Amino acid sequence: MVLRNFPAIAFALCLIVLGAGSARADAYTDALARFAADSYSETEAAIEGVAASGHPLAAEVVSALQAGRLLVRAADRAVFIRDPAGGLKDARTGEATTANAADLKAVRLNNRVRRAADAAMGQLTLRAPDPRRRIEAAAAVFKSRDAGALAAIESAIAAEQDPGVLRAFREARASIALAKPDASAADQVAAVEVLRAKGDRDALALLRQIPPSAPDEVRGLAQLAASSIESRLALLQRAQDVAYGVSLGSVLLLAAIGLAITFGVMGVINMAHGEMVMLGAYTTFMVQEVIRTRFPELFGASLFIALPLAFLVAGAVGVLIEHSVIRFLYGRPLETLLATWGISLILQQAVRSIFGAQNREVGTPAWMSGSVDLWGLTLTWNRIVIVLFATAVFVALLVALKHTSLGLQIRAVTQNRRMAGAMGIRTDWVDAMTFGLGSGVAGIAGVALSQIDNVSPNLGQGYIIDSFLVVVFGGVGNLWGTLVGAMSIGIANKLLEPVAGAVLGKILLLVAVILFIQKRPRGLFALKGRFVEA
Amino acid sequence: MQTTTTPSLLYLDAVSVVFDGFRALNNLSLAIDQHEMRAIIGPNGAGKTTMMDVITGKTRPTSGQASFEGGKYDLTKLDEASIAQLGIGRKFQTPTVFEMHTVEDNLRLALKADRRAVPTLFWRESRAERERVDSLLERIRLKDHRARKAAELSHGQKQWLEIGMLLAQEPKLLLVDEPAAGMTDQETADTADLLREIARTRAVVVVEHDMVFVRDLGVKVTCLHEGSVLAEGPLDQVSANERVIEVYLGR
Amino acid sequence: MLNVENVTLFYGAAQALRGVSIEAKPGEVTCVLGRNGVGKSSLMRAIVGHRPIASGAITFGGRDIARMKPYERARSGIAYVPQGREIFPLLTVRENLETGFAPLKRSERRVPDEVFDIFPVLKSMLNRRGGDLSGGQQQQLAIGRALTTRPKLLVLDEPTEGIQPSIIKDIGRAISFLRQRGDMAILLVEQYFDFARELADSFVLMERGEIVASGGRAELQGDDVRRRMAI
Amino acid sequence: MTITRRGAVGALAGAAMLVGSAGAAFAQDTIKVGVLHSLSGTMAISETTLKDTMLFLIEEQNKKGGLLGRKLEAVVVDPASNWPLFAEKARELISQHKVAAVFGCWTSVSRKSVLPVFKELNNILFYPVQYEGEESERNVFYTGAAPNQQAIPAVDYLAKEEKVQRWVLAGTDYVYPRTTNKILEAYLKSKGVKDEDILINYTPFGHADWQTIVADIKKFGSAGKKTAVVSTINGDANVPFYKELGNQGIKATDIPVVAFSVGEEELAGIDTKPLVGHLAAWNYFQSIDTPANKEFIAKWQAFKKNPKAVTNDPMEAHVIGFNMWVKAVEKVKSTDPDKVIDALPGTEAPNLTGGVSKMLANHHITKPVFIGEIKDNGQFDVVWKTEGLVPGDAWSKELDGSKDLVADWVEKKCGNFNTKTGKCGGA
Amino acid sequence: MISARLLGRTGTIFLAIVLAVAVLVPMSNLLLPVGSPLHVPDYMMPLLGKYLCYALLALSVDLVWGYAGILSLGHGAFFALGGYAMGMYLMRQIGTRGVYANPVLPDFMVFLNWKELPWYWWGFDHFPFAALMVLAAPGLLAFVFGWFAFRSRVTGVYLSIITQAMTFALLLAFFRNDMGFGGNNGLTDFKDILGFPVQAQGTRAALFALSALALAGGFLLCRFIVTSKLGKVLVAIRDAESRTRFIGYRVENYKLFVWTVSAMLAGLAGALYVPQVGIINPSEFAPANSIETVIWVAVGGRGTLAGAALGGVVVNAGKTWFTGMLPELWLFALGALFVLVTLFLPKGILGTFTEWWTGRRRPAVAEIEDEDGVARAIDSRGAPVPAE
Repeated sequence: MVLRNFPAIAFALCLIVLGAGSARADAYTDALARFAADSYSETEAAIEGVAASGHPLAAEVVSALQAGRLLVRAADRAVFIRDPAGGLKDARTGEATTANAADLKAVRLNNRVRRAADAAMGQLTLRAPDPRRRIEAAAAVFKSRDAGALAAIESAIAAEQDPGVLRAFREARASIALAKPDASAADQVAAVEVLRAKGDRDALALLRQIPPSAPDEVRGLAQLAASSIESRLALLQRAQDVAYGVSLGSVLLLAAIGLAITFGVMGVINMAHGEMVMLGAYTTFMVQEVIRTRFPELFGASLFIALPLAFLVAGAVGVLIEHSVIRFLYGRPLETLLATWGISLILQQAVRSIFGAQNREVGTPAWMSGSVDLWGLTLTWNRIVIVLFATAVFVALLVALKHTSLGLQIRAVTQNRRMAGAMGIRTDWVDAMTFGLGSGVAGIAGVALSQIDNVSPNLGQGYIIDSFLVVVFGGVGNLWGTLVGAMSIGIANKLLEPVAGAVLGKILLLVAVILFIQKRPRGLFALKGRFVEA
Repeated sequence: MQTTTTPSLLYLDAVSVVFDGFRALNNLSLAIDQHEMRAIIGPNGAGKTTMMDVITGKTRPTSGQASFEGGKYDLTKLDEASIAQLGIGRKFQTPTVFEMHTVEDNLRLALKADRRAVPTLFWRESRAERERVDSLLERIRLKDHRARKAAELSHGQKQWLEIGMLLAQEPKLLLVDEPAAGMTDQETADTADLLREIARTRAVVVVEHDMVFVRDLGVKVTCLHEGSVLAEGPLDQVSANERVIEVYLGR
Repeated sequence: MLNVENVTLFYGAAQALRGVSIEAKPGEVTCVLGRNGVGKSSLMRAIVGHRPIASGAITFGGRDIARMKPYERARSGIAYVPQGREIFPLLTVRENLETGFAPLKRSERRVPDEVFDIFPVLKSMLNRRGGDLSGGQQQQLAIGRALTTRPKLLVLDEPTEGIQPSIIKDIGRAISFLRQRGDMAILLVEQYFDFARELADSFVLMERGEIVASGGRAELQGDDVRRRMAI
Repeated sequence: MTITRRGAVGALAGAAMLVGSAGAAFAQDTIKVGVLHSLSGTMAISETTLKDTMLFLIEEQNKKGGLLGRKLEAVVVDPASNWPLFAEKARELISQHKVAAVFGCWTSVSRKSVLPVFKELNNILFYPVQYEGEESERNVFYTGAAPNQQAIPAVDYLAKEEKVQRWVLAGTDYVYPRTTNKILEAYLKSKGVKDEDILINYTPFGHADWQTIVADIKKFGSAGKKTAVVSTINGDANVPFYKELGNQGIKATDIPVVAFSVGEEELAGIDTKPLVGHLAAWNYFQSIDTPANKEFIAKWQAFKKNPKAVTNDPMEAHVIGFNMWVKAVEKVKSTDPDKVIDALPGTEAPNLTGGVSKMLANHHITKPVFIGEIKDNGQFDVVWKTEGLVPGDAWSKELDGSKDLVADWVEKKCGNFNTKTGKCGGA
Repeated sequence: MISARLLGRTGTIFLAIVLAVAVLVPMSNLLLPVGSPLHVPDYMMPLLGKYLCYALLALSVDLVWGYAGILSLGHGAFFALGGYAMGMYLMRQIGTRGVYANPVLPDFMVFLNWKELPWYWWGFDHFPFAALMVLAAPGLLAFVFGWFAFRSRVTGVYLSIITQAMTFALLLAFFRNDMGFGGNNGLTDFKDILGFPVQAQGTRAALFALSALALAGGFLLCRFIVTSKLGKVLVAIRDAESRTRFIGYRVENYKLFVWTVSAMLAGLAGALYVPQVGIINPSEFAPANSIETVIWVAVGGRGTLAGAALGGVVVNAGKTWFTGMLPELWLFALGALFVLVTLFLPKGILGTFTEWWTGRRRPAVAEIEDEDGVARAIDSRGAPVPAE
């Protein structure tokens, strides 16, 4: 018994011997030991202790914990840090050491622990050399509203030069001041002002939650600030709806634009269009699989590699379909509906047989992840990229059709196949290329859609109805119509959704499109003027 | 023109039609009397077909008036079916008959009768109607082809069938667009005879390029250009017109 | 240049051509006359490849083209101005002309100046849509479009049908200009006898899918042919 | 030594061949087991794995010598995610193929569609998916979780461990989310949560554009109180939902999402790094470290010839259900449905997480409840579990319509016995 | 009055088969012993009944598509509405036998805490009212939809796509639990129809016979319409719509008439379908279902009525067989069937057969129709109307 407790006793003795001078170091080691308890509350306490100790290793310990690299040895409650390269060091001393990997267990995390770790990191990195880290730290403190961090913030503010970081620090201080019952009225008034300037939803939440104990003056000011933020946010909400609408519109545009060619230009009611999109998405998956196993460093470029491949794969399948089935059906558009429906069943089942029915993981490269904050508007990078990409595809297609000789030949063939042949245009080749182009474009749409949707054999089915609706709404045979159609449907949908809900909004939109077609029976951009029927 | 005193059958007053900024008809005025036959000539794009579209209700004029039977009916307010039921029949430039129907069914469908859906559903052919179909078949010389599908007829036969369908409607006014197109000289002459015969009992407006044919008809001629009337009168007078020679006939 | 020998052609069970033979030579206008429905257009379709022939031979510049696809024939130098013009309605005049680039080498891809010399009206309308032109202008465009391919044989199917008299005259002038240039064979299908009479160097007259008369310019001047076309 | 061993191997192989040919000879005399899972259409994503699970279980059982001395034979049909076709195929399995029991269905509507068929033709259905409860039928055995075995423990965990005060109940608009949310709403209110602190949101099937809803959640969550999302979003719609969550930067530390329909299979289609810390409540996780589970996973991956093949909760439900059925059949030495139905309640079968599940009189089973946090490798880290096993309730105690109902097929022979009126047959 | 002209030869054969089936199949099921080779097993009855309902649906699609040139990609909506009307009646017949034993409210309303029956459920406990609604609900929807669409001259692919939008909107609407139609689960667990238990073999036989009679009746009605002068006007509209107007026919009225009749036939098919399959749920509104219906018609032979019905039976029987025999591969087989029929039997099974049968005597002169006639019905390029 005694022997077993020996290390602890020795440890205690040490503490006494070392005395008050090393009290902080003792608090640190004390706190460290609590990590070994394998209990979330103990871990939380350990984090707080480590952070409060001010020990030079504190930040490293907490960040290792966040990354799952903080290990404990249950036998002697020793704590180790594994650096990203795999080396071990003793958390107490920071010295490199070795231990039997089998004895070590990573300290477990849950959300509560993560939050504590975030807050602690905030305090610990207020003085970090990298200004971005300091802003993150300030944000963490802002969120935690931990009065204990006030002193640290104050001294950080005094030392700070960077105006951006300074603002973040002041906001953090304001959040603490408002939450603290014993803060002075002057501090709180200043805090309200800072938050009013911050002007976002977090600030609003803080202003709303001013405790009733606060002086009336502060409460009144906070009320005013809150309502000014609210009206700003309401405006922002509309902007956000429109932005989301544009983003949804871009998705619709991407999904529909290939159809605008195979259906709009060629007149093939291509029910297998969605499957072309699906093929593009699966190509992305395959590319990423190869990259993951062979060239992990290329992951960021995976989509760029996938784009041409998806175009080729879907385009080649399109050419194959055209050559084996569709070319026998020109002039019989209804029958293309039948045949392409059959083809879509076959393609779906083929993909299901090869890749399985389950979703496949398509990763998002780092440069497409996360979001950007524009005047309080949160726009996710993948959506922004998709909007840009859709625009690029649209422009490229427009140019290809308007200003290349293939484009001219495509238009000639679709307007009058026989005459085009008599002009020396290789109609069968142009047909195959046109269908291939439409399919290929659907394929690259699949690359983009793999970033926001399931990659499963059913992927295409989800887009086919919307795609036809967009093309028809915009006016068959007109790329601009497809663009405007996609955008109007996207934006209308997103403006309706907050009012009516997702389901009812969509129903209303469909009814609106039906009614609209009554007004313009040939779509938004119906071809007008004097034509001689080709 | 003194249209106010003698009520004309068809009266177009300052009709304009604008498509996308393009003026297909420009302040066109025209009056056709009862039992009158009129030939309309003019270069392509002069607005001949658009004029027919306005009369038959296919196109709504941007401005101007179109009335029928001395102002009794405002054609700009009626749809194609009502106008047809008033008694205006139209023959298209390219013959449009119901190709999947037999020749006699084509005529049967065109026969003047109750056009409402339910009576049509329960319609049974009466003796008078059968006789009328027979006499029409005789007149358009398709008696031997009565049971054939219209699709199997030759171009000229289709033209005649279409005229037969017009007659079956018993219209007060016939609009005939290039009846001689694609016909031989003999057929052209026969067609002119047929139209003259028809014009004894009703008004006929003929659009035609074939000057021989127009001469054969021997009626008043209106030359259209850029959507309005360029010249009007007997053929000799019109074909002597400087402007007509310049824009249409050529030197 | 073009030799059509003993060609027969069917639509389903109906025979449209019965052993038709004609010939077209450079610098000459060969006229195919006949009433409606006697097989003139079928003959043209057989030549440009829109209908397969059942028997007989079609050679062009010594090559057998009877089994070629329409675009291959166009690439070997046959240009077609079809009945009804068949302009691409949604393409601009310029684009309509440029569809004729398909058989050409990259370096030759431009519209020959003579097109605009013959039909100056096209030059002023380059950016108008083909469908917006009047029928006469479309006919001129159709001929210009055919000339863009630098053909050795120009096949014109009833270029006067439905065209106002002033433009018929323009077209007639254009055809004689091309004939005088001498490097092109011209095959003209007509029902408009007076027009044909002025232009033809030789003619064939068709009835019920057969050639019933043929001859040179002189034979065409008599009343015989006109009478046969009228019956 | 080596020689004998070789001989042994040879003899074994010979024996195996003999057994094999005997199997062929007695092919008529197999026990047929129906597998009624969609292999095409929208539900194929979830259900094909269960079809494979059944094939695997039957193969394993046959390796052990089959059942009652006979081989088991799987009869697989494809109801193609088409609900009337489920009924048609169920009828085909029972009437034409004379199966002894059927393992199948995923959605409630498919179960509802086949119910009359099972009642009419008196056969047995094992239903392996968590569902809304409010049902207990004589011919159906529910091996998935009832709401009290999944939803309520999850909410308890969030309230206690994460101090959540504000709740978003987001679901697909169909019966399971509706009912679950109704139960949760009643439960939360009974715990003092105010109306304005609950946001309920429904979306259509296959909803793909989550921008607005995720933004709304963010907005709702920024009111100062700790907020969590309880997600009953179904199937495919989860992938775009989680992608949007990740991209809009909603971290589990800010607004945790606990899902009842997201398991290892669904996560296999998503990059989980941005989702670490979000939660799921299930009765089984692949990451649970027990010998039984390890063995099962190894065999399963060998069967699938895919070392990455994942396992999930409904699969475990089939494992338990199948083993219970085998035991019941062995007990009564017959596959006669009536006998098996009577024998099943009380039957116990070990689950894969170290406990022993028991079929209850209400045809639901006892299960442990786990809360798992999503890890960056697509697996779950169990952060909480119930003490012991929770018995499944057929009828929710939180709902007015059903609080007085109990199901008891042993004593009362009734699926909806009203304890108030003492009568069988509902409220 | 059934004259030879009304039926035609194919029609006579078809009607004879349907009527024979109506009598013989139930008899063989009820009267012959189970072991007999001619015995129709119990499980086949609802299956065959389902095919007949699909055949009637296909017939209704062929009436508008084959004869009036209106390609509906939303006929499933009418079918489902008829089905729901019947389903509502059947739900109300459950009475206190539901799990919550509520005498008025169906189970799904009880557990979603509905307190009283919504107004649109009133009257459905009476069979005559429900029977009326079976025809009236789809008829009314078709009338309103058609009145707008045909008056505005929405044609071709534009019309097809808005019919698809219509059924899709209804799909979403019926999914909503707040609509009061049982949401995704739909209506199920039926007990009685007109006092007879739906699961009883006798009821099944009666339902089967009724379905066959409905198919026969629907066929006669369609034949009556298409052989009348109105039918000729429809074909005229299909082939040359504007010509028909210039002759004085108000095209929209004709289309509206046949469209509404067709929707009511589809509704009737749905109503007979529901008690036989035992469930009606929103997935019946899925656009894919409507597209498939069009495919049945095409496979059987567009514009042949009997062929359309045949297509409905053949494709669905194939589906049943494939999903059982080749559960993992059946989509390949079905997909290939559609492609092959399109390529090699462009006029469908019956169309090709009759062509072959009559073709031996009379050479086909169908060249023209090939390029213009069929294609005109759906003007997919949106070819502009010549204005001058």
